[in-house]
Amino acid sequence: MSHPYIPNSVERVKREMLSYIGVSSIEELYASIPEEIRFRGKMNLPEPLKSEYELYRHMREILSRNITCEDYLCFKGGGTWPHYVPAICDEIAGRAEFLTAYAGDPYEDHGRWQALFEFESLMAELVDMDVVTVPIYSWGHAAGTAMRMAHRINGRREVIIPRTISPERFLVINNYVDPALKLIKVDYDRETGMIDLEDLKRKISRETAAVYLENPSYLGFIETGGKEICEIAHDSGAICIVGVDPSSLGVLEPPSHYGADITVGDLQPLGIHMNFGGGLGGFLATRDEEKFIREIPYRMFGLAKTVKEVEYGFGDVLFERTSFEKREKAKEFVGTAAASHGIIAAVYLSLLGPKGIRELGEAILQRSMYAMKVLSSIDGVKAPKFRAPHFKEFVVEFPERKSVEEINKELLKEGIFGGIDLRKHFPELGNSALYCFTEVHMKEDIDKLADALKRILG
Amino acid sequence: MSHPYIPNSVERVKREMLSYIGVSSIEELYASIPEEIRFRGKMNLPEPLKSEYELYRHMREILSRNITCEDYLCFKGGGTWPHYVPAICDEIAGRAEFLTAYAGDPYEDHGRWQALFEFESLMAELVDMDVVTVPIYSWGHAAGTAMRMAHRINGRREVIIPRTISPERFLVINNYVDPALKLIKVDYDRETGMIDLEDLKRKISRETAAVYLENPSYLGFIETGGKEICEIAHDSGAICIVGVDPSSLGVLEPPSHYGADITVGDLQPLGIHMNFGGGLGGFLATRDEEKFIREIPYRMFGLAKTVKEVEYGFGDVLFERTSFEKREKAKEFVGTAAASHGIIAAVYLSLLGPKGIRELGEAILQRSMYAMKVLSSIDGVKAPKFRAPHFKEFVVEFPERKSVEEINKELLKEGIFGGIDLRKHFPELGNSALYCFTEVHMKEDIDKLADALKRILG
Amino acid sequence: WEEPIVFELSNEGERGILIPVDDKIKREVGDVLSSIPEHMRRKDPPRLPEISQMRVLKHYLRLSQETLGADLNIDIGQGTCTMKYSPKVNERFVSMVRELHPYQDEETVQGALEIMYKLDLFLREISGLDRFSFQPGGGSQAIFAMASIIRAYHKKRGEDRDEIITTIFSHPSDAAAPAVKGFKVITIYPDPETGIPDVEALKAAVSRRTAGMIVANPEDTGIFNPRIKEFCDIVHEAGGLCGYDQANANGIIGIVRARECGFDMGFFNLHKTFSSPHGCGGPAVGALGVRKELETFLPVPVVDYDPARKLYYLNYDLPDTIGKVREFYGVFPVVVRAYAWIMALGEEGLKEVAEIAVLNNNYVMHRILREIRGADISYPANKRRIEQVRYSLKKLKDETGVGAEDVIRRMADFGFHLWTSHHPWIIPEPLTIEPTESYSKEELDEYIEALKEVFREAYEEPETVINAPHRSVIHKIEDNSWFSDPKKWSITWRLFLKKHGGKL
Amino acid sequence: WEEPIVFELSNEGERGILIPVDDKIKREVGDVLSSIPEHMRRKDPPRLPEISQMRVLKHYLRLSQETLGADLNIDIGQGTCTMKYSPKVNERFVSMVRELHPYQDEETVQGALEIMYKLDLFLREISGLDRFSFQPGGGSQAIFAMASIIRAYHKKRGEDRDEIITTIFSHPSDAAAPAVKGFKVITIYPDPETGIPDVEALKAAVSRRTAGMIVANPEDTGIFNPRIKEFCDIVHEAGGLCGYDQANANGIIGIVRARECGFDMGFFNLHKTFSSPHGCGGPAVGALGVRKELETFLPVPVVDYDPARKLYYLNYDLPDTIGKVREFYGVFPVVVRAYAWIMALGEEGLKEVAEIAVLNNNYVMHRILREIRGADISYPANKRRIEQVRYSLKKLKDETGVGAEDVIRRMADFGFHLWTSHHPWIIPEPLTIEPTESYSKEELDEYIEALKEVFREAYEEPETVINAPHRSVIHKIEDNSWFSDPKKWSITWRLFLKKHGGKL
Repeated sequence: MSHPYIPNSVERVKREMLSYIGVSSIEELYASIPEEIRFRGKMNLPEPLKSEYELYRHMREILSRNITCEDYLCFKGGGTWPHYVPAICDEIAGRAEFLTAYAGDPYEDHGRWQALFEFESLMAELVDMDVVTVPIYSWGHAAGTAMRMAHRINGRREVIIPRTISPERFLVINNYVDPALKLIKVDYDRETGMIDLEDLKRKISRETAAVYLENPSYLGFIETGGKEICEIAHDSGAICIVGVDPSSLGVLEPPSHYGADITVGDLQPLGIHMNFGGGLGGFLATRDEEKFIREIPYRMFGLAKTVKEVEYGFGDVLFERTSFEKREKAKEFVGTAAASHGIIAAVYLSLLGPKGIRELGEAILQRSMYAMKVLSSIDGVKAPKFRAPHFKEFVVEFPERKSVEEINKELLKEGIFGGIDLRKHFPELGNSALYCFTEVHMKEDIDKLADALKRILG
Repeated sequence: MSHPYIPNSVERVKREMLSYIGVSSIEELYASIPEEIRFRGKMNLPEPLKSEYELYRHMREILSRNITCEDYLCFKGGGTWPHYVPAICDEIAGRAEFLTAYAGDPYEDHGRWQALFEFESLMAELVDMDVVTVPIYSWGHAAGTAMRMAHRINGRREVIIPRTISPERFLVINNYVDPALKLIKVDYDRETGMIDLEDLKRKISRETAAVYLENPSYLGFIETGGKEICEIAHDSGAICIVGVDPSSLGVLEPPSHYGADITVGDLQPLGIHMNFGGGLGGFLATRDEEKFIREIPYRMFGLAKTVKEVEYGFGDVLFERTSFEKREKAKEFVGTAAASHGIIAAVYLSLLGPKGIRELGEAILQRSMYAMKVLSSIDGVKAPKFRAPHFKEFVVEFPERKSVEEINKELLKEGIFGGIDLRKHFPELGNSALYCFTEVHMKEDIDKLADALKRILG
Repeated sequence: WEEPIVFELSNEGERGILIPVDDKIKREVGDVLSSIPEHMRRKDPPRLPEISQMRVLKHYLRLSQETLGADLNIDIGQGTCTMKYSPKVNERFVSMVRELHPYQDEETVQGALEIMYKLDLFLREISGLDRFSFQPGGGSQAIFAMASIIRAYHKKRGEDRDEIITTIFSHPSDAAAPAVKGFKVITIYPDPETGIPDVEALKAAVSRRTAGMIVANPEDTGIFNPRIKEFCDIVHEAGGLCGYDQANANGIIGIVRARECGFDMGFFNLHKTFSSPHGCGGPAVGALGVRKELETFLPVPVVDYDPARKLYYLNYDLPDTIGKVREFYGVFPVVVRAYAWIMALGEEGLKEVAEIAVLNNNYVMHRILREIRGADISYPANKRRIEQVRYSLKKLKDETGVGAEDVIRRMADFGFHLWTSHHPWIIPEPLTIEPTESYSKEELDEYIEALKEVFREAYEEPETVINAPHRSVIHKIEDNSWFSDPKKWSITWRLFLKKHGGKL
Repeated sequence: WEEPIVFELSNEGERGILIPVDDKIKREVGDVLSSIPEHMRRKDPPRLPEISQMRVLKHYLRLSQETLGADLNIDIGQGTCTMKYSPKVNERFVSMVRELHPYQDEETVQGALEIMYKLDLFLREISGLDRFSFQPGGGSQAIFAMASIIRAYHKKRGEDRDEIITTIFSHPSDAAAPAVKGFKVITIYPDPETGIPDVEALKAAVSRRTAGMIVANPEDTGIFNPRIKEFCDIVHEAGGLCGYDQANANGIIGIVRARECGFDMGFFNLHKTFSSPHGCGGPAVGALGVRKELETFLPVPVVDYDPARKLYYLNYDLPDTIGKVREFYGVFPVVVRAYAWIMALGEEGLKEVAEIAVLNNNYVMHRILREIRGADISYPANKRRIEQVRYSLKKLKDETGVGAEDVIRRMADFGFHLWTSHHPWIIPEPLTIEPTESYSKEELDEYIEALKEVFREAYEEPETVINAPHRSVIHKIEDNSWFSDPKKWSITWRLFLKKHGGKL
């Protein structure tokens, strides 16, 4: 019986085609594969669920073993954050045309080019820089590229990064810049979480290719010393790279305003579902300065005119930088990464507009500050741990009598995913967890968390 | 603040437009509405949930108070049946273009016309008749129309219908044909459920406009006497109308083969979700005979050629029949009914093809026969109640010690929606329920039902 | 795309989807076909096409791209029932109620029943009426339900009244549906100057035979009959009931209500004023409301709340019920969308909807009248219009030979839709434009500019318009005999093969 | 559509969506902005456009219609990585995992972990390798991960090897990603007759500096290197590791495996061979598999099953791990689709996929060679091709002046896609066609007919091809200075405004 996914599996058609080709069996078409390496065994795979209904039933059954963040309250962030995804983002992401397009040319896939050009342009406004690339895998990868760009520009081999960086992201960057660059961690102020400027000055040198900082930081505080840090970096000839959560940019200054040469970050907060951590999309922005642009490895879609007047066309700017053109001589490499997340982010930013993005920032600030208020009213709880302004996330320190792990287990029973346990990566912070509050948390949710914690700790 | 759904609610734009019109306020544009009937009060409506997230949260909360037929096992049919809806049916139904189109003309909405023409054409093959109309509200409405057509054709004022007709459908038909026609119920054989041919012969007369029967019947048995019934009808000059469940037509003869002049039925089994009973769509088919076609009140899309060679165009056949053209002089009336369900049914039939529709019929037969086997093995249970061939549904008679109502309450606790309680409408069938089995029920489901019933009755 | 008819894609042996076979069951029951008597078993399989899955998908996706939905288009040329924006988020809610069976135990559908109950409450506020049913599957069926209630009402009172009055610019079904219900229909024409239905004609029409009146207001011309209360009073005095066709209430929600106008019942098309999308022509809901006195006549069931059991339930206990007009309780997804839409807008939002719809309409009318030579409105002496305007291209036709249908076809070349059907053509060469509140000024301007261009062409190069479309999906259909000649009409593919051998 | 750039739709005051404000919270916390120090507070709002919801929707819907997805198109002209049919039902499954957070407790994501675990098992069968990671977000990142493993492997063994060997018809990233990892890249060219990588060149290339080899097979020419095992042996003998670029394994799944060929590791693009849709260029998964000996080098975490606790869990305990190449565990929706796709096909189905892909490709090749004047294949002496063919239009170019890029642009007029980028142009005027198993013979024929027509035009009316497209969404771009001149390039709308005053 012919399979619905394989039209030419119909026997009659197979025979017709074989006869056109002039061979008697498909086997003959594999004649270039020597018998010694041919796989003649049977792959041990489950019996197929050929009818769509059986497949659906099987998948529904297996997926019902998950509990989602719509079933439970989720206060986890740390690189993938719970946000509300507008229905129109899903609608556009799900359009068959966008979903199943690949590397179409500027003519027959004009829509895809325009959408990604608009992504670049909208992000450029958000970070207030002139150049944004087509999206890349993730924040970590984009940060790694920014550091390698710095290295290619100034030839130096060290990058200073904050000790408060996300452990996930650190591992990504660390592998990506190895062996070209060495990462040096700068310490933080135990009171405020901020980068220790004295330590920075100690560690910076003529070998420093770049200084990297994040705003808001992984631990949720706002690095208010951005300007000083960038100045220190620039003074010693280093490039300043800032990683940023774009959902903060309605209320926080974009890094370009305090000295960033390259801004990177993740698109996930901009209308992309968490997808078990699969919702990432890195962005990279810089100035319209050749020195920088020629070192960007990713694709950049640029506007152009066609032979017809008043018609926008699009194409690749400086395509010869890329590995498609230059193989190992290229600036790093480029391939399938996260284009559709870029289109979704474009839809999201178009929906929010300047007022929406500001309201989003305010809404997140309101939730976090309210959460600080009610959580810190619980006996023995310190929220936030750092004396600093925060955005979206902050460290909550619990009394030692119950470990974060135990607390989280008990929260789970109440239908709550508690904050991220920080003890493995930040033992110096004590019995602490990283809590995340966004526009999806209404007062009743935060009160429910506080009530549960009171019971658990009480 | 301007509302996202109302672009021109921006104050500045309002003023611009008012000034163009030359009035000073919107109020002035309502000058034709006299003050005495103006509503100056405040409608007592809830505070709006203006942000999409709050609306989403509210709706999710309220809808979480439902338990769906994916949560529980559903063995209810009776006019809306649980079937598997292929993903592609949802994909096409959800396409923004089809979802939000309305009454487009043959030029800019060519796709809609073609899809509905294809619906007509595919259904024509299924029922093996030459003419099918654009879909109408429901089976009941279509049946009512068929009877009125008969009345207009032969001028008679009575219709004979089976006593085993669905109570829902009966009420629809009854109101629809009133006052033009009188419905006369013909009795059924208590053993087999079939129409009592003797009673039919008694009741048929020169006043009989039409005889109406259903296959499979509401109670699930196959009316095997279709041919004789149609002959009796034709012999006395009446028109024979048969209502049919289209999912049976891969294995059952289409009514046109045993004498039906008009075939009607519901599209819901063809890829349309149950939607709490909102998944209906009536169809009406007949021969390519002017006498019949000119009496059809609904729209019929026909193929045509355009001025460009080899290009299909579409248009309304005999538009002047319709109420759009003729108002009260028309054949009944036509309006917004169930077009998108027609498109979905077209997709469904295109996916299944001749083999799929037959396999569907077989799969349903297999499930029902297996269910008969395991249910009738339970002490005191008679399944099926009627000695007759069945399709998809059959009457199960339970021992009197527990009422169907009690049984269903207990089944509910086990996550099962039991069969439809027949005691209100068919008291003569005793402690009986109408059970439905389709391709969505796998062996484990039917076994689960049987086990639960054993426990409940044991 | 030059997409073939689906039958042309057939390739023997291909499969689009497979049906779940349960082998364990199959082994248990054996050959099930033999359970069907030979003469009832289908012998020749239906000649459906055989197509692999991706190709089926592609076919219907391409047809969708050849369709202009309101989501893609500036759809204001539909008129009389222009679709407004249907918020995408509502589709999420709809997907949550797909797998509800209408006969589930009430405890398991409390969310669904609550939504029906509350939407009823909302519509009571919006209409001033006292109880709603969502059973009618569209406006025409709601009109039929009203006619049925009128019949049942008089029958119960033992009165034999068989005339229904309507106006010529009420929807065609306001005449057609009562006729089906056995009524004689009397149509009131408007004052030729003002376009307002003639009260004197009404007075002449009422009698002891008058069962009721069913009218729209504003009418399809966009004109609001200011003496509507007087109309209702006259009918009431004659002993009739008054039914309000509020299919399109978009210009007046929160501004004027059925109750204050004097109506006994009325209906709203939820797939219109309350934003459910139209799906190419349904399924839909004509939400039918009545005054308290008529509640017992509604189709069964209605949704009620039992405070004792804290349970919403289906109430079948309406002693005078007309029965049913459609199986079950209505097209529930449409009810869900309407509920969500009202919840998103609230009291002020609904009034804003009406006001902006009226503002947009008057803006468009004034632009067309000032800027487009050859276009005029119906009843030009009366410029007061609510949510839409029926225009007349009589002047254009007289001066250029280009008529409404030509303009319509040419607009397709600009990617716009203008609706053909406004029969009978009381207004010569009619076109109706209704902008609703959903379009921005820029979009209205864009539409008007296209219209302007077409009118310019009509004067300067009329052939361009008359032979349109030129760059739409297909070209002009000139041979209408395929729609009227029994020897030619091809309502199905099989008839096309039989009558034309599959050749155009 | 002549759809403007989104900024041009802006209209001050319009809103696309509103953000949930919780008034109760707002009252409690007051002015939150003041919590941010003045110098960190944003003063000028970002100049994003202000657009109402329906218009935003319409804008992106229209752009989608101006894009040809594989769902709409006969997409075989992509080549090297043609998208196959991605079953629509898989999108249902994806929608069920949207709201999972990667740090949820393992007990609450057992379904997700089970799918990852089982897909690992499936891919082991398909490749013969011993353990898979789904972390790489695409093929290039998987190559980078392989290069990272090669580096870590030699480092652990204390060897200082810094050369990676690849072939010219392996993917550009097979050269580029190792270079990023600090390797010197040595490229092997093929035998000029057969197109098969030259084993003598390889022998000459290996040395004590050889860290490894990363190659595709079949290569982008569609030619399978029959001596691949010998290649691996040579590299192994020199002390290097062998990495298999199986991004596109579509012609050989179930036919030949990494293990039997002698590879130590390899990767599959799930968004290709395993049918996840491409989404205009990701997100994606390059599923990375290694032999047992290299398992400890994989990026953390991998998924394991603990029979004692009956629990799937994330295992971070890989002592030699390269760390991570992407945050978290991979693009999970892609994993779900690949799992579902394999479940729908099973062992025989997968082999059928490969066989039909090869059959289709050879059919297309033979038709083109026999019927299209001016088209030839690369390395015409060797007609054995697996799943794709790189063609050469040298003859066409020489005879007519019409080159590959012209043909590509003209194909857009027929609604078809042919991909431009096959740099560097080792094969003159290259085009690559890969039909996959997803298209019917009729569709392949349709594509070939269009190609035939374009070639006919090239000979008879070359200007038509050279000036194409004529009826696609836009017209030809001739002025490429906007892509290379720093004074002109406009990578964002703001640069276009700055450099060109918003004028083309």
